[in-house]
Amino acid sequence: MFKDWFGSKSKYVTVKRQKEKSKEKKKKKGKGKGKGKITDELWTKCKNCGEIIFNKKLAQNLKVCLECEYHFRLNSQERLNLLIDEDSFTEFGEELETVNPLEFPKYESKLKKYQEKTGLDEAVVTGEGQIGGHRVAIAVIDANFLMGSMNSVVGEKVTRVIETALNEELPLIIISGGGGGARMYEGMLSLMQMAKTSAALAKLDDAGQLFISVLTDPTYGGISASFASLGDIIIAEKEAKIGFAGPRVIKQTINKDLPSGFQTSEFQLEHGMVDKVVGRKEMKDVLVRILDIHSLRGEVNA
Amino acid sequence: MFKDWFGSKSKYVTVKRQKEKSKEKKKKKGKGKGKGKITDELWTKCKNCGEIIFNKKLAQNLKVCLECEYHFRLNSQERLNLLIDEDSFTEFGEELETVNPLEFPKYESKLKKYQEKTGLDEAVVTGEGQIGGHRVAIAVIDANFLMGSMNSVVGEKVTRVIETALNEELPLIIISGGGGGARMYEGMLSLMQMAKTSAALAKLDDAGQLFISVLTDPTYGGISASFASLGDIIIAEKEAKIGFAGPRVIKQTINKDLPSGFQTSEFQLEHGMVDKVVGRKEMKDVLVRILDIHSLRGEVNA
Amino acid sequence: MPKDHLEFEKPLIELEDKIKELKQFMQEKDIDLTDEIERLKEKSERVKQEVYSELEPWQILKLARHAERPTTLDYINLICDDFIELHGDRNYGDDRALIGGIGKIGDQPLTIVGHQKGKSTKDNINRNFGMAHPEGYRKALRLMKQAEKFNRPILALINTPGAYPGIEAEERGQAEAIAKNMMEMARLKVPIIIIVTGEGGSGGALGIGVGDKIMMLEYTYYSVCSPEACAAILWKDASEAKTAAEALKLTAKDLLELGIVDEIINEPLGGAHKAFKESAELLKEAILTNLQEIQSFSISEMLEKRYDKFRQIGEYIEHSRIEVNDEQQDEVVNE
Amino acid sequence: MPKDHLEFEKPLIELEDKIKELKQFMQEKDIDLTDEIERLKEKSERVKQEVYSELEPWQILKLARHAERPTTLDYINLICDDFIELHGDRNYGDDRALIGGIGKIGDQPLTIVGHQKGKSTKDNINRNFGMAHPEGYRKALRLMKQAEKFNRPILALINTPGAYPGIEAEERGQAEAIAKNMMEMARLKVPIIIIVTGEGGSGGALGIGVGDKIMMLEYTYYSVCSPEACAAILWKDASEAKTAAEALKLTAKDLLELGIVDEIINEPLGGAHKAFKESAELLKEAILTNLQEIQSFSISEMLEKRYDKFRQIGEYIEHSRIEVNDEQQDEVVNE
Ligand SMILES: [Zn+2]
Ligand SMILES: [Zn+2]
Repeated sequence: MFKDWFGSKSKYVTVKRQKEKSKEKKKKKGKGKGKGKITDELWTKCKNCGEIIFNKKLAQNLKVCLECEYHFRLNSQERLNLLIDEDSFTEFGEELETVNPLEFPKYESKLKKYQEKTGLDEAVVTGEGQIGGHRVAIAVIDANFLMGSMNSVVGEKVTRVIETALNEELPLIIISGGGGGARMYEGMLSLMQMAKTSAALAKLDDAGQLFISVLTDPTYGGISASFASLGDIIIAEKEAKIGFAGPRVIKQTINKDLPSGFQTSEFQLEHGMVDKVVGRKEMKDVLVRILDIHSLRGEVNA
Repeated sequence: MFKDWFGSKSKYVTVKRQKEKSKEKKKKKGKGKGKGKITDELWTKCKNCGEIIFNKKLAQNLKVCLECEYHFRLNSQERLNLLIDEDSFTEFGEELETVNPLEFPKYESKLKKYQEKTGLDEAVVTGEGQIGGHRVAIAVIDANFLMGSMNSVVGEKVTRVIETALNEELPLIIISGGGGGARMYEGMLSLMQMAKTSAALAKLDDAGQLFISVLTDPTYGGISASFASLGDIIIAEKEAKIGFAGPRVIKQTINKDLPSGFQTSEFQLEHGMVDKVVGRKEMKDVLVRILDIHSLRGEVNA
Repeated sequence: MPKDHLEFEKPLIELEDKIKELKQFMQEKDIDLTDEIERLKEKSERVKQEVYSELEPWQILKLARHAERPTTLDYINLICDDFIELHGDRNYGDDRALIGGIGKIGDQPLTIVGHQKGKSTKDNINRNFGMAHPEGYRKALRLMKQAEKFNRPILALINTPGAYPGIEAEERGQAEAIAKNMMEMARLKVPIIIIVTGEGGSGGALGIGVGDKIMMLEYTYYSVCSPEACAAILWKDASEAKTAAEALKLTAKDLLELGIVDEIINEPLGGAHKAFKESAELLKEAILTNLQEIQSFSISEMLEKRYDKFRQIGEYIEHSRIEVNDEQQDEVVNE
Repeated sequence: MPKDHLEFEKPLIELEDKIKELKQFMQEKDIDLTDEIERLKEKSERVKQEVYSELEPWQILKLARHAERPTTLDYINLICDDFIELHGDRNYGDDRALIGGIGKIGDQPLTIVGHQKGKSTKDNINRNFGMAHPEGYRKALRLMKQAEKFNRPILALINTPGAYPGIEAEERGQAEAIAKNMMEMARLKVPIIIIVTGEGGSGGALGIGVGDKIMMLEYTYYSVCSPEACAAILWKDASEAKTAAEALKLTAKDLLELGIVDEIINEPLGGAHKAFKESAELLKEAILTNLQEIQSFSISEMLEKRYDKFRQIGEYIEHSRIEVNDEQQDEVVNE
């Protein structure tokens, strides 16, 4: 589905996909639920410093505020643009369609709404591509789709990309950015995707393969409490919000205000949960360096 | 050397051993460095509650204060009496003699003094015996000998008892009670016994064998930072003091008073470092139950 | 009537009270009311059957949360011939909301971990209402890895409203602790039996919830989130919790149908809290039977089955793949 | 003269200052002092050789603690072609006093862990003067186990006065963390090279100190306890630290003789703090040479050698065993 934008040779598309996927249209439709919302087609006001920034300039600056370095959220396509070498991406798993297994009220309409809004089928995009010349299997959770929550299809796609990494001996990179945790509409089927993906990662680990988990804003709940926390190396993008329980729930439970800086990338670094906090502009470089070192095997014992 | 007291068939004695080893004599000579010192041959004043207790009664009560349950320290022989089935103990390692490898000033005289005072050659007694009918390899650190500090011989004897456990497939029990850490007089040779014993325990662990570490008052420094902390199951005797750095050093460093209950068995339980705090009277029973469960292998997978 | 009885238990309690009353009356006044009493007993039995055969999800949820329900330690003490609780994560602390230890049923050694709720308000505060912190999950993992070392099967008893959502839990990595446990439990080389004995609260439950067999007691639930939270988020109205409980498909029966749960363990009529011993017997039987079944496989078969069990969970439509060729977009090949 | 110079460095510094002075004078006044300068240079060289060839343990200890000595990160940056610092123990926190990460020397990937001291007072407070908490040792273990997963050799750079003796360190299990590391390092299936680059402070050093080769830079120490503490305890007089330093046999030379250390890495004349690059070169060479040697063994040989290395440490007299027969006490058999 990113074929046009990336010019890559995506081999599989589903039959049913007939939706409009214009990038421009999406931006217009974007409700701007996240912070730093796009207020105008041409200009964006920074949620952090209030600066009004020309959209083109913001995009050129990788959606990092030119004034205060605030990191606006990226969607999955922008994220792939940022990280994957040009013309090297092939998408997987487009053949999976979300259903309403519990016949949960209003689920279908929600799905439809988000599919139209984002141009995505589901909250994750998976595929393979190259990063600095290193072939990798990659998944990107898109927070714009139902808060990037995990359901049957998201779990299945993530599991399949893990299996691809395993079978083709590729390093695995998962970019998490899901604030929705396990998706309620699919009940326990969603919850169990946490176990399913974690079990698949156990196999990858047993095989001695590399998994880099990249946490972007926001990473919570069922995403953070499964694959996102299981990277050999865990990188958090600057200023992202990362945690298990959402701040509102915690506030309600403890009946106190939360400390400033709570659940930020920097907080997670201080508390030993992530290996590194990396600004968006350095992200690709850091990944390439990690992949470089892991591609070396040096002398092994005789 | 406990031959007489236990009536067991100790097979090896060294040639040189000619010292007096009267139990009575030792008690008289005891300087009572520890808490709850013996003030008189017949009576003991409890350090904790001040109660004056008839020594015979105190001994009958396993050296637990009849008034306040304060646990007086046991020496290695008393500890073995408490835990090992009658007539089942055989001592190991008597053939090792401590030397003064660094020619450290006054070391020989110190050694001699403690050998005379305790009737022991060194700060550990090792051997094999039965606990509730289960054959075990066992080591007991004796805090009365140079504060139960670890030197070449202690490290070697502990390593050998680990190797016996490994070779004869016996559960291993080490009763730690050493406040002296690694013994300064043997410098780095002492420190490295931490690594040596830990490495031996890695082998025992790889072999899937059980190691129960029992911590008694006091367990500090090089003892606590090696084998004492490496038990599959770690039992602390009630009210023992257990830690890495001694309270005086910590006080000096942080320049503050230490909280009450700091570094007690109960503190270690609360902080997740020990599996169980057990009173002296229940100690043997708990060990037997653990050994029982571990002796069962139940059905294994086909 | 004690406060702890649930709404739908009322008619039963009333009948039972009346029976008692008549019995006393008969004794005191020396009047023969045997027939009357017998009739009432039959009625009571009938009503019970009726009430408990058609419980709604919301009612089951209430039973699952019942304050008098047997706790993990209650079951352990009733099931095991010996049990030694072991403490601590060897890192930070000992979590009293998630306990563990080693024990035996007959000659079968077991490592048991489970959420522990309190019996009283004070006890519940001590147990944090069965909501574990990261150190609880890490203690469980430590004990389970030890079980693997000694080739000892693992029993995990789930009964938690969820993992604790607090500042300290976040600071010490609640997400990491739960994730790690799932990954490790997926590959532990010993049989693992999971039983939901009360509340199966989301990730907090799943943190000790990966194994060879997942069973649920009859009146328990296992859910992606609490119906109250679900209602508040989706219906913007917490009073819609009943509707949410319905929609979430969280009962043992629903989850058996969805293929997530392997077996339902019956409870005595009226619920486990009415008959501790009988419940424990049923639990014990289920444990031993399933353990025997799991042990009939080799370790690699067991692990494969465990993996497959979780691997197949999820419902979706898989469209046939269409190969798109850049030059000939029309050439369509079904795989 | 900067404050950071040591007592025995004084004559050298004075000579060097004089040479500088003369040079400047020569330039300014246009007088030829070449011979004079040359003579002084020779003398300086001679004095240096003399001073540094007969340093006492106490002086070596001072050099090992020198504030300007290269830190772990200094060495890493000079040695590695790339290095990425990785943080956190995945449990509690990130210890800045014990750092770690992955890097490469040429095409040789490495996992590196090491104590990190500060460069200034502020930096030193941030680094806790290189005294690690349990989370530091646990981070190191996490990274080392990862190294094992990826078959990457490990380099541990020791430079610590000791593990931090504080309330929180005790609460989080300082003893457990150090003990665990030793046990795990003894069996990690990748080459481990240990180098003491400054202070080798007791258990705090040993917590990352088990490996295939233990090397020490020339002007470093490794000791069961600080000479100051030793003097205070044994001589009841901290000013006897010099005597203690002598008695403890803590220098590289002593420890090589005792069979605890495998190799001494020379430092540039005057000490590592006088020539960072040169020191790093010497370190790098030692690392690569030793790595090559270790890698010439199979993994099982390597592990056996590593075990034997520690197994044989310790000095004592072993008497021949005498079998005592209860009936015939006189019958003595030498084994
Ligand atoms: Zn801004
Ligand atoms: Zn008393």
